[in-house]
Amino acid sequence: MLIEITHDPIDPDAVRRSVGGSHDGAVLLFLGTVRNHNDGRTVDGMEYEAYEEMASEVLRAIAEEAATALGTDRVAVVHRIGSLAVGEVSVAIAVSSPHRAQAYDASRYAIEEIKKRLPVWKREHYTDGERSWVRGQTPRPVEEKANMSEPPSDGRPGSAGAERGKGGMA
Amino acid sequence: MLIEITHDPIDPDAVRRSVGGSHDGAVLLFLGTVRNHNDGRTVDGMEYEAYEEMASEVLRAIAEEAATALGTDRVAVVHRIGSLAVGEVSVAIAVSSPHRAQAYDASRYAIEEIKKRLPVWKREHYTDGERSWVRGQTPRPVEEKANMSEPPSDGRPGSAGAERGKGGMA
Amino acid sequence: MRVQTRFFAFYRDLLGSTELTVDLPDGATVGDLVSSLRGRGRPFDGLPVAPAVAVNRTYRGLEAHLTDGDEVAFIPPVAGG
Amino acid sequence: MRVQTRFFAFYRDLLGSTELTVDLPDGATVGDLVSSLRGRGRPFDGLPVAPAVAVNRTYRGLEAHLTDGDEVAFIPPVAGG
Repeated sequence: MLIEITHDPIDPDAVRRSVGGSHDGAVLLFLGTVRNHNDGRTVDGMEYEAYEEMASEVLRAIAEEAATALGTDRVAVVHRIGSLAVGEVSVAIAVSSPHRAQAYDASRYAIEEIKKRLPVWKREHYTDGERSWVRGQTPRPVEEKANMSEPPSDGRPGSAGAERGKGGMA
Repeated sequence: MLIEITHDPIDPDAVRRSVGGSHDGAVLLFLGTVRNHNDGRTVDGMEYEAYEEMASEVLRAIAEEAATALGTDRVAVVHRIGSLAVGEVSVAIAVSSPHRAQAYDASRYAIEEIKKRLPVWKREHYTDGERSWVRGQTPRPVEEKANMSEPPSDGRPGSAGAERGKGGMA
Repeated sequence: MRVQTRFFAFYRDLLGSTELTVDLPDGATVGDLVSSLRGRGRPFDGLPVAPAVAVNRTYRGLEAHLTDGDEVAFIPPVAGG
Repeated sequence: MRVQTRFFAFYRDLLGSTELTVDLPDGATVGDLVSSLRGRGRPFDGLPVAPAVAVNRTYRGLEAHLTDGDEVAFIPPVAGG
């Protein structure tokens, strides 16, 4: 599994090509990209920061949970940090599986968990020179370890009392 | 919108790059690929056939309905016909939108409708030399034209009395 | 009137042909066309009683009326993707 | 005992520092650490009463007990993706 927190630009095609294979009938690639607008303001860039040592571990845990939902080990999750321009890719998630339903579920699971749990923050740069931290979700400790074996169910870390993000990426 | 029934190999990266842009925070690429197995039999290729004149029109209708669900015109749908080897891409669907929920919904909508309505058939080639048509779904006429304006709702063509496909692509 | 029928995939294999011109009484429906074909006996009686049909590239029910020159395609269960 | 705290993003901006070594009585919890920091007054009282915290890179609640040498990270609401 390709799992990475990187300072370098993401190559979406390479991430996609890291999954797939002759057993699989469905490949799904999700890209999160920096938008030029948020909450009615014009954005000209985004600065991503991570608690890197922890983010690597959390990203691996998310990928492994997604693989369980997927039923295959064909999962790739790469998150970029640093300064990104509008249009650049901040996160790429690729999965493949024999059937498409599992691919859609696992892909969606991975991006939702990233937004709930990954210790990453981002600051928008507006065209007027101002900057502000994008409001996010408050991660919560896993209440019961038993939940770990049921990725797609409720009760995930961060699912209780999560704040709605005001915006940022899609 | 890139909408195509093609006899040539599909370039997934080109399909993906045909969507996206600075307004969008989410890009989703779905690929259907030929699996090496189905119902316990080993498959070494797939032969796709279309009612081409009609398939082009239906594919355009599906793309336009997906665009309505998506809220943007960044939709690409390409379906290949002819003889495909295991691992080759039979269908590519790319969408992009400001927010990810719409991208996942529109992508899924497009592939489900393709499987319900697109006049395309496929014949599996097994390693023992046998061939057989993959069982599919029986498309139905649109009962009420009013349904056309509500792509993600029920009552879509083919949703009533559809036969479960026994296999084939994911 | 005269309509042009087309057969794909499994139906083409069944009938051994891709197209057939069929004469029908004025006012005939898709259902009448299906009955007329099935009435020819083998191999046409291998067509379903209620197949999916597209008239001029739009899916239509058995009750749809046909017009001279229509293209009527017999659509086996589809399996794209 | 002594723990190493780390502050990210908005919390780092608030405190003007990324790390701080804090001495605590044995048996102290995450909650005790938060109270101790907030008790220092400005700017520390700008930290939430119940912030998200990771101990040695795992999210833990305020009731979790700390051990000498622990790395305790204060995690503002996350916004990856």
